[in-house]
Amino acid sequence: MDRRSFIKLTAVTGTGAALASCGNPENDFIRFIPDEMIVPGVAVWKPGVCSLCPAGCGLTVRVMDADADVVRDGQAGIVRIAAAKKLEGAPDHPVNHGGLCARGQAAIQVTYHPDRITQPLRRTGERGDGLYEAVSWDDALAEIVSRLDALEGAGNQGSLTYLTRVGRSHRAALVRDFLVRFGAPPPVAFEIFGDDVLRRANALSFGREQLPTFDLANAMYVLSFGADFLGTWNSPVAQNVAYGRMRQGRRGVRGAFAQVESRMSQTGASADEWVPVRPGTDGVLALGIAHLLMSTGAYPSDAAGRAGALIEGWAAGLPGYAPEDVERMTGLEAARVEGLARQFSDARPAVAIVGGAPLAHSNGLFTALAVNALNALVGAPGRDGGIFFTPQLDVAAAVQSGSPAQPAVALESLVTEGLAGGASPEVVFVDGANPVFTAPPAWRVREWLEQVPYIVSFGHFLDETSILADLILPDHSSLESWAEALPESGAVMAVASIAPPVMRPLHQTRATPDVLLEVGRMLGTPLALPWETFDELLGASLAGLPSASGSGALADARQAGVWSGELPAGLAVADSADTSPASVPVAFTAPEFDGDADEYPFHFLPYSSNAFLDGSLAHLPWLQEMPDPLTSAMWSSWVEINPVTAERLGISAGDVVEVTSAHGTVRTRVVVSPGIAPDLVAMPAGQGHRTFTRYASGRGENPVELLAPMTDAATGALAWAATRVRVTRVGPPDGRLILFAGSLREHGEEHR
Amino acid sequence: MTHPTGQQITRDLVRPLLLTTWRFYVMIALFGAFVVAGLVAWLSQVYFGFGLSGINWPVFWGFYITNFVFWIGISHAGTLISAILRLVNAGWRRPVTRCAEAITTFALLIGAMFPLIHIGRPWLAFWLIPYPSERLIWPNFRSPLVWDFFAINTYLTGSLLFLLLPMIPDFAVVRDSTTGIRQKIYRVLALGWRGTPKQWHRLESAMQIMAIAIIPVAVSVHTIVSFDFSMAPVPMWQTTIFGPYFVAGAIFSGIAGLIIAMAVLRRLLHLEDYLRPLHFENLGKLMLVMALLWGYFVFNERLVTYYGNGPHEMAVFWRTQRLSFAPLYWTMVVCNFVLPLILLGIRRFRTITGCVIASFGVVIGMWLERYLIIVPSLGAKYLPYSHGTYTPELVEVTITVATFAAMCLLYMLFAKVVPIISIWELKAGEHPSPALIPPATEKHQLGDLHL
Amino acid sequence: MPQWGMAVDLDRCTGCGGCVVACHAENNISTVGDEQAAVGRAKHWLRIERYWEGDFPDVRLKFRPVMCQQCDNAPCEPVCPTYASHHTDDGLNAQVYNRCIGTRYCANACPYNARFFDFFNPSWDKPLQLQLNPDVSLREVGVMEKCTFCVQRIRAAGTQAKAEERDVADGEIQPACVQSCGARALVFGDLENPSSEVSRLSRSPRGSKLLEDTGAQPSVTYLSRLTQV
Amino acid sequence: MKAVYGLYTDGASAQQAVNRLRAAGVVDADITIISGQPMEDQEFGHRDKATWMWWLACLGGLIGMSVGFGLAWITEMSWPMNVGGLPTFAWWPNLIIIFELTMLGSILATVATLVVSALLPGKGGALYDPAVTVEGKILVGVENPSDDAVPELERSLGAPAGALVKMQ
Repeated sequence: MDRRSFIKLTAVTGTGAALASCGNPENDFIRFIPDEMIVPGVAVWKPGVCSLCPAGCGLTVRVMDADADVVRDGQAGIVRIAAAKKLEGAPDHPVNHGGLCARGQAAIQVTYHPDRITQPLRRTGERGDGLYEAVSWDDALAEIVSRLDALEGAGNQGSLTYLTRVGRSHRAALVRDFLVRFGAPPPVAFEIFGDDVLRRANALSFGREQLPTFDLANAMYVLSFGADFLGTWNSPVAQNVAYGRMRQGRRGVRGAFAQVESRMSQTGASADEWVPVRPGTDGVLALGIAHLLMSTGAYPSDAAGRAGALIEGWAAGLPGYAPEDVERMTGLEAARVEGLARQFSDARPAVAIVGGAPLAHSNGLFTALAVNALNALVGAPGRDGGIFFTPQLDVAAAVQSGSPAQPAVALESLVTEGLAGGASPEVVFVDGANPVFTAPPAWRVREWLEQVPYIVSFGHFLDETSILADLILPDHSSLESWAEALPESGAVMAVASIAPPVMRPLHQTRATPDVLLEVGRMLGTPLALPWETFDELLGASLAGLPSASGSGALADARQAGVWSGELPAGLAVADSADTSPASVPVAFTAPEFDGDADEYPFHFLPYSSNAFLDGSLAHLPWLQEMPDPLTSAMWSSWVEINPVTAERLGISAGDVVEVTSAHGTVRTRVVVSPGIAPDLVAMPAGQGHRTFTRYASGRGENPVELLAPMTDAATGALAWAATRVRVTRVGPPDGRLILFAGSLREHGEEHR
Repeated sequence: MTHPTGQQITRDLVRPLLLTTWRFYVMIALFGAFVVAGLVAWLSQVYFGFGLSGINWPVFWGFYITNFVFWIGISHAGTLISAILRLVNAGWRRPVTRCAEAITTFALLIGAMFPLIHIGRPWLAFWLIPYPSERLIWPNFRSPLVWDFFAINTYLTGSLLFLLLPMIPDFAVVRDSTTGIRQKIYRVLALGWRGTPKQWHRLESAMQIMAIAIIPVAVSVHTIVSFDFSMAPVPMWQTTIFGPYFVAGAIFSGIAGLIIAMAVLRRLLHLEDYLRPLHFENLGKLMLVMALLWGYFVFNERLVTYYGNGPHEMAVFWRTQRLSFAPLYWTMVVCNFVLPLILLGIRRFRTITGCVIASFGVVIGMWLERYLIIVPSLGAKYLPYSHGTYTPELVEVTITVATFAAMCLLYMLFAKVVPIISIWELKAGEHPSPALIPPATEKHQLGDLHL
Repeated sequence: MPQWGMAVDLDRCTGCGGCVVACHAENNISTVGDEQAAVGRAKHWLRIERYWEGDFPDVRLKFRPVMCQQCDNAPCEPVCPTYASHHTDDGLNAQVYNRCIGTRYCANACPYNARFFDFFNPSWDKPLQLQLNPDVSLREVGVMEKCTFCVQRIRAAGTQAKAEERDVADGEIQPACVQSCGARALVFGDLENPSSEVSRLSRSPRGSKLLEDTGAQPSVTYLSRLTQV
Repeated sequence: MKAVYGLYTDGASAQQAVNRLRAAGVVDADITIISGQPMEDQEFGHRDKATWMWWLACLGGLIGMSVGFGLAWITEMSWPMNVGGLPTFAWWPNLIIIFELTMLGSILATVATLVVSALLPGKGGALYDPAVTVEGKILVGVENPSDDAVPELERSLGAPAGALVKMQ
């Protein structure tokens, strides 16, 4: 057999996986495609921006040729396109430094999702039926324009409501500008696990209404109060990068880490010390530590400055927070309080983090302010190993046309008012938000929306909210359009993640910013937005920023996917004007819970799922099949119960139970978990969608359905951890809890 | 008890070939239906994907390999028993040898099918054969599965020939007893057999050599089957005792299978004069010995593991002794040890009925033994995170049942075309002097266990 | 000839699962769906094992990413009758999908349960197939598959280096899991090169091999998680 | 073909017939004996006992052994594959292959010897009577006797009690 025919034969045997072609080629066993015959598709790497959460991580997108089935003008056919193949963290990005979380990796499935809405749709059936007909973009835009013109004709511009998601970006600025120019109120952003309490506290303590950035990489001791900062909270990839450096990134030095929470989160699992406290008392522990620090004299009380002044009794050294008092209130032994305080003072620099459940109580603002004061006491703000506030580009100032931020309207008050017969919107735009799913049923968001005469959705998918829409104008995916974010945290320097489209649109979709611009132009009274397209806005915004290469900040960003650096004076968001201490210093008030303790014996803790966050990612099959970090569950939802509690209730692993609050009941399956307090039950958010593509619909249960409409007293933010529930066993395992792990104990479970 | 004469032997043993009742067709149809069901199950598994079975991560072997080992084990019934008894010239062997050898051949055929059913891409199974392909890709001779391939092929060839050779004179008998097309067929099958002293000598020499050759092959086959397990670093698999343990277990289950087959033939073909209580009694004693040997091996295996106290081994150990697999495990011990000891050890129970009941117990117990070797170990292999379990699906159960039906079907068809007792051997045993056939008297019994 | 190896720093790993999805994305691993996952057929070439220790409130959870350990004396290799599983010169356990007949013996022999089986022909709901990596072959029903250390990336980097007439630099090759890990818990490289980061980490006193006593001589070193409180 | 033969009900009569034939000058090679079972307890049953079969079986075994060794050696050396750190040509596993092929060789050699030496229709060999199998008779006869010897042969064959002499 000559070499040529040998090669032909071997080429047939395979492509891909695994063989050496080193050494003597004749000795290679099966040579897949011989070197000289390789005609690989040429991979191109393009920058991108992850749009699944507000963290604004930079992407490197691998793009290669592919044959796609597409429909263009009613004609189906196969077109060779440059298709995104894989998303990776951009190596030089100041936020994620090359890392990318599971959710970011799966973001590519948004673009290629089989259930994506491929073209504009107009509702034909009853609301919620999901019956739609295809319409052309021209007809769709004409319809919106006529609706908005009608509002204007009636002088009722204020009744246009724009529901969107949290996150800082040029797109958000454009939307705001659009609304303000039209005469509508600013967009309503609602996020169940939002951080409004912390932003408010930071504004009060430090004059910055934004989430902080932690310099974990240089910290020697990290004390986190409930913040799942390695999992889902704030800027998780940036925090993971820094955490890795804190642990093993410095020669001979290893930072220590303690986590205060009563249900072990993925972050808590990495802690050296795990500190369970009673729900809603985290602030007490923070002040107990502050009390001990001040009592040693090493930390004078005035070191905390304005953050300390917000706490009642601070100047006097917090006399009511002696370790014994802390033990009484939090349930944590005084000795451990002292131990935590000792470490917090000995290991310098130390930093405290607060976020998540501790702030989702009726006393959330107090807790945030208490931890802020503790940070201020040890001088963490602005110091290496401490906390920073990422400078924020002021888009309105940068484009000299945008409208300044206005106080946002809370969804809850809007809905309550509308249902009470007050002002109710005539037209609602839904853009990336799904409040029907994420807001507590007690708010009756769906009922409110059903009253709205005209709803437009810009979403990629039919979900619980967009299925109520009368018109659906599907957006491009973030790979098909300009993707950008202005990360609120995650880097010490200002960052603008900006990337041009990496591929042509797969479907007949349009980028929502461009749609808004076009609608603005088409209105009877054009809005006079100064940009033809969204990228013009970006260009205008970045024009004033310094460029490292000299060819302009936008050109730099197009190249690298990110602009980062010092913001010129006047383009940064200023510190909060409110620099005076709050009029009344706050003190600990016992958290209030919805539900009678006898009837509903357990605290209920919903938490942001590692895979799906609040549920907005439940439609991605990779994330559905990714084992949960603590339980190894896939494609499921569950409730976590302490083993002792489970035994007392006669419940064993996998049993079907009903979790009942005063506001609802869900039937789900039990995971018996040692990492949860006996008086607490926890449930991941994300599943329980009624309508959300083939992968998420009808799967699992949504813990939000149990939540009481409790709020933090001071800020009005939803106190999502303040509901009490009872748990009753319904039956044996029904096979719907799918676990990847055979056993979660390394030793001895079989020996019982 | 009178011994039948030569003519009577011929008449009695050729009769089943010539007389066929409706019962035969009904049973053929019944077993055939099961076999067809198994075939449909297998084809659908090939067509729809291997996932129809209950195999999963990490229990990658299940019913199919259990059945493979089980049937290869059953196959040791025959050849080994008949070869050993032939070599030691045990006269009472004569009526049972062909029954046993037929079991061997059919069980091997069925057993050898299971690797094919079991693998993910059966259409590529020919890659196990060392043929000079154009890519010069040979099989890996370091793989126990290739050893299996060679061993089973040798054993199947040997057993088939061992079964066929002594059938030649009997084909001549049938040839001479029939007419028409049937005679023509048997004339071909008889290969020109006449019965000259030279032919008899050659045949007997050949049988001697075959008997000597087949015994080490049989031992090697089940040792190699045990190597399939003991070559992999799986808890409770990697043990040197598996070779002899498997061989003993194979003979054990083989005898049980033989006893059942003989009892059925005796009843259906009215062979009460030939398959006498003596044969059951002697085979029962042999099975009793094997039960004791089996108990000895199991005790060894368990005790050593218990004292070794390796964490991974103990995970499997407790799984079978106390936890999820304990009910099956103790059923196996009762079937394989307690039941045979009572029924075969106490002389009063060692009747044909007693032997058959014990044999059914052993067949079930030995099937469970293979299952309990495979599944608990694979399901609790090292890292507990990857532990798992296994539940068979319909396709596996169907195929398993179908193979038992296939065994019955093959056996029935075989008994229909071949005298199930070797006529010439029986005559040769009877002819020289009836004394050579040990009468079923007390003093000839091989020594009773008085429990 | 380089000997590829990996170091997993358990002190850095936070169990986030980024590597798990990155592996799916890079290697065309199909999702099996809920029904198949329920019978234990989910394919995760890389999984993050998690183990509870102790009871509330003194409870700890350990994470341990487990992928094919690319053993030097791999138990999976000699048992394969068709050489579908064999050892390459640069220390990888190659799995030749086209040579696999699906005896699943290698999966039994693997002490780490790092091998997965295609119980059905993998399928992707259109147009999800557009995400498939053309450098990695799709597997047919009845084939074993497992972590390859992203051999396609190793080969691509080798070809690139060869074309530029140089050696592959340390850190130039990053399997998808290593690439995605924000905490840098995973480090990949040449164990033969004493100055590479992976060989430095592999010599760490914190290092150990998983199931060392099975004699498989894995190429993955686990650096133990420290505790200091 | 013609033949003259006698059918006997027991071995002693057949032996007597054989002895008489010998006395009549018929050499052993011309005497055909056919029985429905081996006749080990009579002298005539021990004819043609010598055989090379054992040696041929050994030879077959040797050939099988060589094939086994060669197969293992040549295939493993032609594509040296590293699996699990085992030697390319590993004796322990290859001994198994060699053993199995050795046994296969000897089994096949034995059967081949049997078929070639005893079963394939040889010279003459047409003298037969179904009474041998059906009635259990023993046949002693002479094939292709010269015509003038027939009476003598008939007399010899008919001498034992119960003999039934036939011509064919």
